[in-house]
Amino acid sequence: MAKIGVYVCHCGSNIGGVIDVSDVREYAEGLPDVALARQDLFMCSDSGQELIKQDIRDGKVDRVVVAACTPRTHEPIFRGACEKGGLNKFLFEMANIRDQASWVHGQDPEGATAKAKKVVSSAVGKARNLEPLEEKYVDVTDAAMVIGGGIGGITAALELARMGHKTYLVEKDPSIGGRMAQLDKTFPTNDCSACILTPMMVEAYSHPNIETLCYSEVEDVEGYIGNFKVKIRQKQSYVNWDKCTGCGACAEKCPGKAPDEFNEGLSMRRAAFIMFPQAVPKKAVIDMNACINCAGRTIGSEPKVNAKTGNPILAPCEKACPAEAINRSLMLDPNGTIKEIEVGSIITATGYKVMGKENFKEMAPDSPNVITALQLERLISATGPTGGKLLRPSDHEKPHTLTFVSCMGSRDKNFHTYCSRFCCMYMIKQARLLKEKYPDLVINMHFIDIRTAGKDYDEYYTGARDMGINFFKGKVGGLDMLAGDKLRVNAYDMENGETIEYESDLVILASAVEMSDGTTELAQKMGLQFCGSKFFRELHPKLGPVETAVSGLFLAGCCQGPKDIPDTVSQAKGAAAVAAVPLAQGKVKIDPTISEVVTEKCSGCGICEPLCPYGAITMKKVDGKPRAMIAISSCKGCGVCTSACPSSAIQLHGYMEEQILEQIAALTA
Amino acid sequence: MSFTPNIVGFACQWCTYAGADLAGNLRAKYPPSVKLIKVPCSGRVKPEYVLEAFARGADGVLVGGCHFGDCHYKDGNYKTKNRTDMLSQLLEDMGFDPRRFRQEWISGAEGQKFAQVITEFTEELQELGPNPLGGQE
Amino acid sequence: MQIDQKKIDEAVSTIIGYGGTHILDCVGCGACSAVCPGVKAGFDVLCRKLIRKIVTGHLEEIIEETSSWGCQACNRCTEVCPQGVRPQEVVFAFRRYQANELAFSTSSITSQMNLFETGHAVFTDPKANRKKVGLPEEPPTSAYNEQAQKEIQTLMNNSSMGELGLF
Amino acid sequence: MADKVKVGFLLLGGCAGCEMAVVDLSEKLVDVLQHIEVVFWAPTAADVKYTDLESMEDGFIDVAFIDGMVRLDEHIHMANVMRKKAKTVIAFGVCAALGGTAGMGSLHDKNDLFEKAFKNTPTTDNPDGVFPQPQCLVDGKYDLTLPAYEDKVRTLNQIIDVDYYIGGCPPHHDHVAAAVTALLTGNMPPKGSWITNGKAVCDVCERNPAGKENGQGRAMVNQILRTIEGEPDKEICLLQQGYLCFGPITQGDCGGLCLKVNIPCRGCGGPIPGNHDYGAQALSTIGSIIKNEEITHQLMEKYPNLAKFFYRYALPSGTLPRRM
Amino acid sequence: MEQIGLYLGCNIPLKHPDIEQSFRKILPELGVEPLDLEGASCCPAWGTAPSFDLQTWCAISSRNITIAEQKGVDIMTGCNSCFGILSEAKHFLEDKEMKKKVNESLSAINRTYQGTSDIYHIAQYLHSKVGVDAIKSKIKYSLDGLKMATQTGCHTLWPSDVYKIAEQNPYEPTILKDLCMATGAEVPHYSRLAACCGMGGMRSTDIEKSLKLFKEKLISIKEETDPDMIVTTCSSCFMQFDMSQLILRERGEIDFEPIPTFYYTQVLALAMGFDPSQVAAISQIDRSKIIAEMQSEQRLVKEVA
Repeated sequence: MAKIGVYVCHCGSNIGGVIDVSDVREYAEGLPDVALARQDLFMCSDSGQELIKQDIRDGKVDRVVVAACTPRTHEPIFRGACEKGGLNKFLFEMANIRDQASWVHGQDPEGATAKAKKVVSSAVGKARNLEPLEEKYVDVTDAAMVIGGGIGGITAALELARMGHKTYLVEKDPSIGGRMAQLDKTFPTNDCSACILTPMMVEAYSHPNIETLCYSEVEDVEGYIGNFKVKIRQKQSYVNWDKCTGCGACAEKCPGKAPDEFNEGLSMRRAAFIMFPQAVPKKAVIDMNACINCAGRTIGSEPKVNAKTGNPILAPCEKACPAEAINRSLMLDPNGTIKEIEVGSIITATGYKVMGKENFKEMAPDSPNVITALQLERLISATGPTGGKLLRPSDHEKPHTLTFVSCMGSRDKNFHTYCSRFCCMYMIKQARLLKEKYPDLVINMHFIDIRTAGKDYDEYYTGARDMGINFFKGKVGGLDMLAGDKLRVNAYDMENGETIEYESDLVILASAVEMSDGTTELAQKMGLQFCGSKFFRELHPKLGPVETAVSGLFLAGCCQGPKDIPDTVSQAKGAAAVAAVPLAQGKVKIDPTISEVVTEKCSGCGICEPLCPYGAITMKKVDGKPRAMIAISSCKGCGVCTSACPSSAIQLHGYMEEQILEQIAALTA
Repeated sequence: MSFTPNIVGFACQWCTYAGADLAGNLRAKYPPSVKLIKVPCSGRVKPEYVLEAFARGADGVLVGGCHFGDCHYKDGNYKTKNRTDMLSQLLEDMGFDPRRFRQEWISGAEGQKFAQVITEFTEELQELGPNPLGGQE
Repeated sequence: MQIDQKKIDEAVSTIIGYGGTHILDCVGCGACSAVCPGVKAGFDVLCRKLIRKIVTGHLEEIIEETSSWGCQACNRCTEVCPQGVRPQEVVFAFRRYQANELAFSTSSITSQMNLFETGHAVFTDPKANRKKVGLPEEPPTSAYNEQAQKEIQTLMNNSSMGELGLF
Repeated sequence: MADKVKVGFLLLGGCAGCEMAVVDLSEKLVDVLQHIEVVFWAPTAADVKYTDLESMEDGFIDVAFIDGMVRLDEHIHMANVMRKKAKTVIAFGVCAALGGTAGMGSLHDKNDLFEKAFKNTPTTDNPDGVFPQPQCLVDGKYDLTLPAYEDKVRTLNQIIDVDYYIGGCPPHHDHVAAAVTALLTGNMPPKGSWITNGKAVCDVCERNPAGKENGQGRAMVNQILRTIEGEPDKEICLLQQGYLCFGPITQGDCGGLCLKVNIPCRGCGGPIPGNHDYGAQALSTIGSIIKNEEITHQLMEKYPNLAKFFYRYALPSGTLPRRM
Repeated sequence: MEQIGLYLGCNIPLKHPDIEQSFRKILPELGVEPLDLEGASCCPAWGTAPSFDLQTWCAISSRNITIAEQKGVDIMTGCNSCFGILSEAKHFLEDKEMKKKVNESLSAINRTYQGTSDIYHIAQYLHSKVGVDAIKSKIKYSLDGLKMATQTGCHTLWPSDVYKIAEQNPYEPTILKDLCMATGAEVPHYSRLAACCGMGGMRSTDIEKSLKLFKEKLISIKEETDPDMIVTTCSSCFMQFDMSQLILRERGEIDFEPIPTFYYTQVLALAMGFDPSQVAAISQIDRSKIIAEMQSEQRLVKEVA
């Protein structure tokens, strides 16, 4: 018979302030198989843990139940205490009477106490049926993958490489650099973005431990921490990158056109193009959607022959290429090629995109002179469509009055409730750069409120006031399109309590930061989760900001939530540090709370086999009959097979049928 | 308030259980009707457990999982949905009020939603009255 | 300005009770006032400013305020509000508060009487004009339909409006 | 064996098909008869009065096979009497064990059932609406009684203590033979068990796709077909084809007979030991192997009553129905 | 023929029956049979029950809706306020509690609100159910070359979440523009297209403020487009444009002649050849010249056999 010890925590007044802890302890003492019940002010404190250890050492208990906060944070602590006391740590169960009782039922102390008793009884019921489990270890592949080649991904990859780990840097665009490469200058120091980023891009690309896979996307991820098998699709560039020198001759001759993504659609690029002048690697790509197949040179077709000269008629791009990197006679697979790699840990740094202006109906989205802040960034960048001159899109004239509108789609229940966090600062930066360059510009900035938390940030903002930039508190309500491509701004001045109405030449929307395209699919491939805000969910909002629920998978940068460059870089370095842990250790622990087949019970129906999301179940012949087997390193313990198995042959350790039935019985007693 | 219904909740540890914890962090108030049984995935919840809880007199049963596309185990919640859709129908076909059974997708970020779901479910159960099978056996 | 929590709580619960359900969601961004035709025309205690008055507990002080009656109920505010406050509902809740305290222009009592008697808030004898354009003199509305008038009177008499003794 | 084992057969609310399975033992029955003595077999084989059993000494019968579900007050009475008279009671066949198909009657009000059976069927001619009554006076002097109809169907173990269970509708005669052999040799499982090899129909079904050499394995079900739709391929697993076969969930002591004639298993064998609720497990298993929500809803459209579908033979034993 | 419940409101049947007559003339031609909603009352207007008690508002609105429900038809109205009021009431009645309470009130007059009839504005109905092509096919006088400034009115635009049919972009409404263009007219953009005209509660509370707002809008129309006429689908806006231009002119606040203003269906009825003395007979601004122009010989569309 089990000897269960129940330990009820006050958690200071967190629990004790609502729940009658003594009453719960007394109740627990009366439950079957409970050998003793104690209470303590803080069970997670050293002295609290010592209580458990001592009772185990004294042989008073052989199963432990702690009624306290949530197992999601504290189970490892108490399991540790059990282990130190000499008890198999899986003979431990937690009753959540804080997060799911005292904190939420403060209005009803009696109800909360009654509920706490039931929850304790449920935990005791489960504890009665717990079984000791063994942890196993597997070896680790000493390599890492970083998905996303922006400043976050580059930083993380460099850190891992410097620690000596082989690192694959996967980027979906033809060049690394990400959003930061699109920026003109960076706050609060107004460094030139390209000046500080380009050297890092080059260093990452040429680092012996980094293998950069550009124009590539993650196709599939299988496996688990220490042993991920990743399929990467290298998209078809239609240019032989081994030969391409990045001279750009093909782009010069190419007549096909498409909106330039790097310039946020403000200009056109060619079908054959190099992403941007400082691209790393500097390689050309042919965009087949924009390619017009000059001279009938569809991919894989033989060239026509000039009747006079007898020479083959080539497309301008291949003719122009001095390195012979373009050969349209080759039948190149439009799906590209699949490369398989094995890594021990993965960092996701897939960045962000900004919402398009078409989302904001009140903001005259049809006007060419309403642009997003990222578009403005290109408009003022020396590598942008105007060579760095501020010219408004409708007529390429210099604007006189500029309006900045904050919180477009952020802090808005119709779109995103979160604050996009770095818009205030970049708007101020853009305003300052423009005011410096064109002192006669009238710049009006409209904010709900100005958020400049960060080192030297508020000084940057107050400095902008000194420069003569106008700040208004109050959200812009809408824009009217006027003749001459001007816009009428309908705003409100909170301080005065009055409406504001004026004409503006160019309106810049600080639109919300969102997950990059394709991130949802990527998440599904990796089993990652989103929060309500549609960013990747970290393991813990405070204590696990770079880890995820999938062990071995880490986060850096805006894919976890909006953040500026310094924060992204910090997080990337943090992610690199934790991602290196399994690689440095060389082995990882396998959680034993996974499923197992009791072969004697298995009828071999095979129902379980296609259900497993990880392909962990196979049918093996035992005495000539098919019987299910589960690979421990692949199983993640979801229990779908356990529920489906009609022969009761599959057990999920830690969530056994008798354990759950006892919990139900306890809760309905 | 007529009575506090007894709700047995099965909550996947990644989403709904985390959502319930978050409700605590946010100090969201809801009636002490629900008691959660933590499972790794809503796909671990056998329909039999729901029936067992009702047979033992639970006034309501909640199965909480992740939103579609958010399952920690890729598609466990789809399996759950297949089963629970049929289970609701089965309850009705057996002459047991299927409103006592709820399937909800509550993410780990939806603390307020958890509180709201429990509040609404509790109110609905208060309207329905106690489980007619309660107290038997 | 004094902060009196009791007055704040009372003001907020009064407005919520009259249908301004989401008033506490307001973050005061001012977008509603930026688009409000009433504010633009000079009725300034609408939208953001009205909400501020209420959530700071100054409900009684503004009971005679006429701005609320300048609200066009156009709902531009509802459309632009990023927090789902539905400011127009707050304005109307405030109007209901005023009306139930009989703090509104006596001129509007005529409309209530018209509605009660004919079922039309605005009533002018239409016969000549209707005849002129070739329509039957009496429209098929409640104006010439006793049964309909009785129904409306029953509804109004049984409502909380009936208790105000306006008709 | 010195003494012959005294055996009794009692039919409750069934069709006596289970007893036909005993007769179907044919020559094996002859062998068995050397070892057993049938002391009671009613009402199928012998016309007896209640008192014939009631007057037996308690424990007189060594093994009682009780088949049929409990539907009438008479069944309750006779089952209780038999329990006293028999040392070992076997719920014989799926009706006694789980309630059987008649168990679906529990989903209906008994008055409605009477209306249907004695009045509303097209072939019934009963203009006066005469229903069977528990008591009636015939010719003004014969005071006759009929057993009363209970509100719902029950399984044998809901009335009396049952020692063993045998599934099947009826049990396969080979399985009966095996059970009797086990009984005679004393090679019985613990009390309360099912007498079964403990494996699913799939284990003996030649169509079972699992572990097949062709490397295909089992796949998700991507359509739902009723047996009236099309003709199933004779080689391929019926479940895989969309014909909802309960083979995976059902004891395969029958040898997968139905499958051999291209009929999906409907679950008469009863649940595989370890399962507490046949219908709930059937729902769980089928629900898991169905490809997606759309197909699930196809199932719910094609089978409008899931209680009858999943609990065809087992409704009275279900976790919830047995409490209702 | 498609049937629809014609909900008249107050201003149209009582003050501007020529607008009502224009409905009655054009609809059957376009394949729509308007059914009278006998005994329908005020929606009730914003200044009445909605300003006193939410539930009374919903009770009176739902009574009007039940008249259509009994006939098994949807509701169509030409008054923006009625459209807004009825749509919002229907939105409130989606709340189970409110529906229950309102039905308790309605039980005293033997009515039950179900929520089966949808609310349409006549402009939306013409645009989405009848269609621009069907309208074009019925035009007798082409209004080609005439310039129209449109005024949609607030209560079909916002809040877009309560309306059965919403503009693609309520800040840049196009339904009325499409309808006007179907007559052959030109419809230029002006910057205060979606601005409020100042009618309604504002005008009755403070006419000076109302006129200030109106003037701003009017000037935007005049200066930016200089139209031949203003066309609206809101009866209140119609009244503001018809009455207040004269006031501003009289006061010398505008230096141009008042622009003739029509309700859209009047324009359509004229283009379809109906008698102006029936469909466009009542206005303060003299519209005779522009009506004559609209129905002039040379505008006759040649019949295609």
